[in-house]
Amino acid sequence: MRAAGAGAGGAGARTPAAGGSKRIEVPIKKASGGVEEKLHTWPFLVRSEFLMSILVIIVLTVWSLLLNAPLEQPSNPTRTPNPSKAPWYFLGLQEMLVFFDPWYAGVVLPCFIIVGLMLIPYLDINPKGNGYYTFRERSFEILTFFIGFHILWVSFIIIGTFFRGPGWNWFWPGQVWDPHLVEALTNVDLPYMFGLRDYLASAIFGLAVIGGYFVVGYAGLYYWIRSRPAGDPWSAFPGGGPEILKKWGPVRFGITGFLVLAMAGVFIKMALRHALNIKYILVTPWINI
Amino acid sequence: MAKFDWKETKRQITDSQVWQSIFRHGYEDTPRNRILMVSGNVWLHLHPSKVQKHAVRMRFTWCMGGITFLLFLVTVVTGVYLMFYYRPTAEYAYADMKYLEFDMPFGMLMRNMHRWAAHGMVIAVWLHMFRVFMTGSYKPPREFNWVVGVILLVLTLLLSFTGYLLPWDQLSIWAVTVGSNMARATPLLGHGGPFHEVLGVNPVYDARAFIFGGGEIGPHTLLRFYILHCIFFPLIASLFMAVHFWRIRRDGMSGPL
Amino acid sequence: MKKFAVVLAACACVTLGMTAGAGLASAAGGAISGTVKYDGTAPAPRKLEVTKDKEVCALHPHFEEDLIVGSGGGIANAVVTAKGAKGDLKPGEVKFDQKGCDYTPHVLAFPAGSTVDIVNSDGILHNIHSYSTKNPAFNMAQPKFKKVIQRKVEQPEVIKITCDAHGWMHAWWVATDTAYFAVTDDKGNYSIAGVPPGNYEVEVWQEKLGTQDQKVEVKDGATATSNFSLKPKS
Amino acid sequence: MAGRPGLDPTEEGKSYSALFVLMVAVLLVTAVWSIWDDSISRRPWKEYQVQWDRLAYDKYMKDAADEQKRLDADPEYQKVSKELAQARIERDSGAIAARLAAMRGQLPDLKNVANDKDQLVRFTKSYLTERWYDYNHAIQERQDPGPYKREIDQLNAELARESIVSDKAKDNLQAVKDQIEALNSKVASRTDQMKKLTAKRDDLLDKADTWMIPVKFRNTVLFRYPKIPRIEQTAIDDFDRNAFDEAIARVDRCQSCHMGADKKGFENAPEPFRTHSNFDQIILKHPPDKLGCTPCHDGQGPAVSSVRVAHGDDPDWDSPMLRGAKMQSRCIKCHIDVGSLHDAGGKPIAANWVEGERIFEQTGCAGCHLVAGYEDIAKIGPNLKLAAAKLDPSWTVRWIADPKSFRRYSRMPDFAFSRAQATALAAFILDSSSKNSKQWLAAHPEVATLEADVKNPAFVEEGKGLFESAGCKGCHAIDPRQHATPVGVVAGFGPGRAFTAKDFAPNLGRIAEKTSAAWIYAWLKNPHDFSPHTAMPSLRLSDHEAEALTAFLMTHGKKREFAGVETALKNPGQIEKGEALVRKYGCFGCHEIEGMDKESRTGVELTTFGSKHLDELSFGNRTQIPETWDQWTFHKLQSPRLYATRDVEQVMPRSRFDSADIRNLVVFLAGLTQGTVQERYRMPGSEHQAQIVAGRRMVNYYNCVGCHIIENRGGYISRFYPGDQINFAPPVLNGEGFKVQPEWLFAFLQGPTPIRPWLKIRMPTFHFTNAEDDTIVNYFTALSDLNVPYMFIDTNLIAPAELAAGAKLMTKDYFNCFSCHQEGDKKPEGPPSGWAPDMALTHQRLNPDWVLKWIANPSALQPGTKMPSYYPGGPDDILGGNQDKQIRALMDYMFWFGAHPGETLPAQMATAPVKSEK
Repeated sequence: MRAAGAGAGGAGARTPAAGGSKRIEVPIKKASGGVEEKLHTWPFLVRSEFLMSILVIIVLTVWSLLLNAPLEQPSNPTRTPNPSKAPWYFLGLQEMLVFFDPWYAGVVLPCFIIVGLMLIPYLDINPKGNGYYTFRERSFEILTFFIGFHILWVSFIIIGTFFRGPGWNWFWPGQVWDPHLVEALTNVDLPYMFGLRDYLASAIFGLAVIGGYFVVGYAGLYYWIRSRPAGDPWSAFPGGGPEILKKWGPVRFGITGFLVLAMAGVFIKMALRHALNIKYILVTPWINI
Repeated sequence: MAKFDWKETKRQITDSQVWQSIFRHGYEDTPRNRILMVSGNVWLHLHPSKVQKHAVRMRFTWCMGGITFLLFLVTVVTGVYLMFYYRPTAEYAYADMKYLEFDMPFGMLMRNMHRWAAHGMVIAVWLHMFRVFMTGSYKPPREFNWVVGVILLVLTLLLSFTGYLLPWDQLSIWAVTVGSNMARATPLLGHGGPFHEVLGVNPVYDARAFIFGGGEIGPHTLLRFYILHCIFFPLIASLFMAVHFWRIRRDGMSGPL
Repeated sequence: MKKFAVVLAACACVTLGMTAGAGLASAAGGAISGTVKYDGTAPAPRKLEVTKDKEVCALHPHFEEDLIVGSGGGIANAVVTAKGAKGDLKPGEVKFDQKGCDYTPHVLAFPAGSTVDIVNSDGILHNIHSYSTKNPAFNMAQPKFKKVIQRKVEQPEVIKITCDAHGWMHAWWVATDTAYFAVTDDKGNYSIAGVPPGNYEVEVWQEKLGTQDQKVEVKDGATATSNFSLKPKS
Repeated sequence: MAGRPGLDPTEEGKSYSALFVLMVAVLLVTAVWSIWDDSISRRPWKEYQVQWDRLAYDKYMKDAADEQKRLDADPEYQKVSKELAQARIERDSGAIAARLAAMRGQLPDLKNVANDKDQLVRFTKSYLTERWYDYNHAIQERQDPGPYKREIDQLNAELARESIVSDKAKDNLQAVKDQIEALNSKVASRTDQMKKLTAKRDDLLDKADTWMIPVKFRNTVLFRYPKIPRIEQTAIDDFDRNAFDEAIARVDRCQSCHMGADKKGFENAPEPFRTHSNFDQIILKHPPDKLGCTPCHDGQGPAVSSVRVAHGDDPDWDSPMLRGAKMQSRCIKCHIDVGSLHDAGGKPIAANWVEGERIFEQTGCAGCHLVAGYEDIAKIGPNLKLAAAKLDPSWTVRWIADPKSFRRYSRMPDFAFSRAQATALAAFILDSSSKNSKQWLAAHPEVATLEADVKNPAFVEEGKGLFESAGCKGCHAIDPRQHATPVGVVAGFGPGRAFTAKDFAPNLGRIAEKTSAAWIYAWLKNPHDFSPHTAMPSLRLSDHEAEALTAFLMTHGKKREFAGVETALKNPGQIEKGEALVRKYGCFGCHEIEGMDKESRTGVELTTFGSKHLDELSFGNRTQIPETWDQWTFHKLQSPRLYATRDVEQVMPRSRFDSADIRNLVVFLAGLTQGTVQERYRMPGSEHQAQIVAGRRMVNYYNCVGCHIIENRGGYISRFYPGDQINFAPPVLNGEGFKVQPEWLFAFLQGPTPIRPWLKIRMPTFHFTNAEDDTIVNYFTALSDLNVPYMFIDTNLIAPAELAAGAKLMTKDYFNCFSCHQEGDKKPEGPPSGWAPDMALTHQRLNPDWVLKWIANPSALQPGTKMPSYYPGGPDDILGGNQDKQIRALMDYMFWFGAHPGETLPAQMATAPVKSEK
């Protein structure tokens, strides 16, 4: 139990290797006496697994003895409870409904999430950090994942479970869930804010804003990566920004950029809603964003 | 009276034909036997016979993949138990839940374990994914196993979601209604989504109706979800799990090489 | 052990007490006597009009009998009972007559369980209408051909009796829950004999003036006196 | 191990044994805990059943001991037990015992021989069957059956031989058995007798054994153990329908703990073991093994995990157990006629519900709130289509602004209108009715002498007499502090209780302030002419009487005008405003208003109000009110606009109900729930029940109970007839359906004819339609549960001897009937307080069956009546002293002389057979 994890910690022990070798050699403390690094699965792995299984079963049983699974009134499609909540693991998506229309929050965004998750191994060409814990060598990936997973997914589930009451209104813990709570509705659309009143102009304006966001975003990402200096100790690529971009290629860059910008868009939309009461940016007769 | 000889008695027992027919040979702790133990056992051979040292460390693996699988097995076992007493029709479903709770031996415990294990499985999958990301274990050559893992994540959520409806109480149908209402807004395919006119979908013939098995949530949905929950998704998930485990066995635990 | 002794002692006491009680009951006992007087000026008796069957009923004048005050101020037809006096009720048969369209006696007292022989001496149709609540109420025709009706009164109660055929006729039956009672005579005197010694509440009941209580102690062989003075109800 | 090649010494050295042992120990504890949890914590009913077993055992054992005591004192038991003992001694001693022993010794051998012989016979028969099969088979297979036939013959011969032997063996055995039985017969017969005597005790002991099961060894009980607990449940198939309109079963397990509910004899046991109250009415008629418990009690039927959950006091269960009077709200689910449900003591079972329903109907709730089943209730307020012809304009404004200050007990609720709103409303009402009013006034020219007569004190005095005696006081009070017929509970005066029950009909204490003499006169003469749907009947007043009554009424109240009212009421703006207010507040719910006949109700539909969820009930800003359905409803009825907020306006008026009224209303409203009970679980709704419900509603609407006692309710006017005067009060109508002939009742209601002409009070004419009249007649016959209410006696078929006997019985020497009863026009002697109706009316008015019962025992039909019962046995010298025949003769004679007025008894009538037909 005590032996230091092979990859964990020990930042000083690790230096970026020179050259473009595919696998990065990390010095591992070898046991003396030429003993093999591998252990027999039986009994070493199996016994931990077995102990863990017992522990999990105990915890689960005790938990089940103490807390009953909920069973409410018989189903009645004519009597809508307030609030009606999706299963807790989908509450992040339900929270998105505050900021986006259902087609985006409930369909497009989940698709982005699933596809984006699947694409991670193909977009992440950083050769370092395979098989050990490191933040330094993968700061960008980890930060992105952190924002996406912890903030957008987990914290929104917590919000949806504990802070959202009747009418999907915000309630602090301890506050009574009053089904009659009224909140002032003062949201406006972005084009309207800029004085645009007819549909076509609004649509063009909205498209322009969104298009502009992507253009600026891509450009910013591009120049930010490019500006990475050569020999940056945080980067696995000694050539710096230009090398990263070259290895990455335009397709990976394009997809990554889109996904990152889409994720950032969620934050921007939330900020706009909370700070400026903006409802939609793009307003068309068919879709609103 | 002869003195009782414990060792002699033990020998007599282990030498008896009955004992030998069951255990065949004694266990001798040799490296060969250790490997045989793993490769010769239908359950254990999911593991490689030897693993890297760090793969045994809880601090590295968090044990989350194993816990997910364990919880899956728990839901399977308790789920089968519940299936004995549960009838997926609107007339009986809710009443059967009540009987399960109040009447069946260990019914309430089994239901609780099933439900909490299901919730725990969702959390365990997420933590597993988080751990895998943090150790960069999706990197080559394990890219595809990550993709399989994402599919398993989606299947886990679907398993849980379809099971959510089965108690047939207010919580069930409204959670499922809210969850499925998203499908109504699917562009092109949902009758509430953008451009639905293009394909001419309507409330009884669109993406949500496909999920519900009809225009509204109702008894038909219950049966549909029951079959998805008990047969379809577990089968699919098992297939992907097999692939997932097999890849781990072949590729080994990730780790610095 | 100590506890057991206490219980034993208690039992012994109870047993002794019971024997003592039985002894008292079997003695000859004392008597209660006295007078019931009217406190106020006696009203003149109201004459009743005979509207029916005059050939029988109007043979003598009828007066209201709800308050008859004798010369000395004594009230007739008041019932005095020694409440709570234990002893055999000795129910028997009592006679209650309808004669000349009057009830005799006007107040009939008897121990509960007695049988009343209702006699029709008039030879015309009367009906006996009882306004009882504890005993079954009855309203029976008593035609000429039936001279006697028997009616058992099981429960102690004060019962009003009327004749619906002759509206002026009314009387009272007092079924007592004790064997020790008396009805005052014309002068308001009464006497109850053979009362077991002890402390009693003596109650007087009069149909118009209500009830009054007095405490009295009865000693073996002696006569206790209990005089009442009833005021008109305001 | 450390030295082994290829093994990691650090890893090899670690041992997880301690951890492993610990884990396994915890797992074991958890497993034991699970079992404990499942079999004990979650199944508290087991403990209750064990308690019950002891309780029931003790009770039955005690009962058995009591029974044994009774038996010990029973001389017959003593006799039989003595004889039994004697018989046993005789049997078990001397020569008889020796003989018995000898014969019993023979028995085994005889049995064996008989069995052996019998076995031979059976085997042979079996072979025979086989051979017969072979024989048939051979024929069917077209082979030669000959050999089989031969074998069959052979076997038959064998069988005959063996049968003789076997029968003989059996006979031998039976002979010995018979002898034993004969010797034993005395004991056996006494034992049988004994069993009959001790049947009750043995039954009690058996019952005791079912709860505490004895473990016996040679007839001695070693110990007893409680019956193994088991869930006692009733599944009621297809009782409910779920939200998808599918029939679902209901499962009740209440009796798993309430073990004694369906067993008599546990009336004093502690809960949950007590016998159900009202056992005969409720448990015997609603067997819990068929209907369960929750159909009446609510609660969570299938739950047995804890008392709280089983009683449904669980946020996740919608129907918590009903407590107290609210339980009455479930009767209506299966019974049409809840009002007639009584317990064994004659006490109404659902009194609160019934009263709540009546308040709901009679205070006009249904005018604004739609409730299925109560849609057709007539509007309770006066017709305002002719308002201008009746009302004083100033009064109208004052009235609308504050009805209660004019009439303390008015049924008109308080809308809290401002003076300005009241003016606008009055303007609209007077304006909308002005056209009709002009027409009506033109058709009713004022009586010329009226004005002068009204001021005539003699007329006033006469009117007063009429008002007192004609029956006005059955419905109307004139003392402003009195009720005539109350609607709701009369709570009396006191702080905060000033306005409680409502008057059914307006208090007339200030009538002259409201309207004119001309209108009163026209109204008294013919109320229906002014308002076709009014409940006010016509008293058939002569012009003179009507004038006198008008004069009397005009002394009550004084006109009070205030300036400018006329112009304000003519203002078109006001009229328009008034119309809007009428629509908003739904005045047309109770009043007929010109041009508003088709408006729909303004209130919320209440058909399923009882199943409303808390989240459907807004408490507004009332945080101090506990959040329950009961509390919300109670306070809503007490102060209807309590929950209004800035955004939620509430228009419901305040009726100032007494809290007792509100509680009754709450019980009624609680019964308005979703979902109906399947037909097969409902009390079959007979025609009678529907007739009773319809009739009762009509009787309430026309306030028949103001004067008459019907179904033991009403007769409010009788308090004006104290003591001896009670004979002058209107008759009690309990049992009227059995008493009178329906044709007579029908005709009487159409046009009443006097039965007791000496009474001053008169039965008014209600102008019933034939249908309404039928409803009432059917109501009375249904209440008396008569199926064929038509009856007829052919008086020509009565035997003369019988008539003569009847006539004789009526004479002075016997029952002297005419001492009280009117005989044609001849009045009886004495004052009218002792008079009784004319017997000549009997033949067309009364039911002969009723007359028979009435003569025999009048008090049974009408407690407190002055009519004496027939003298038991009757006179010996008439009709052989047979009471039934005498009563029949009295009845027949009564019918005869009614049908043959003025005839004397024919001296020589042909001796016809006694025959009377119904």
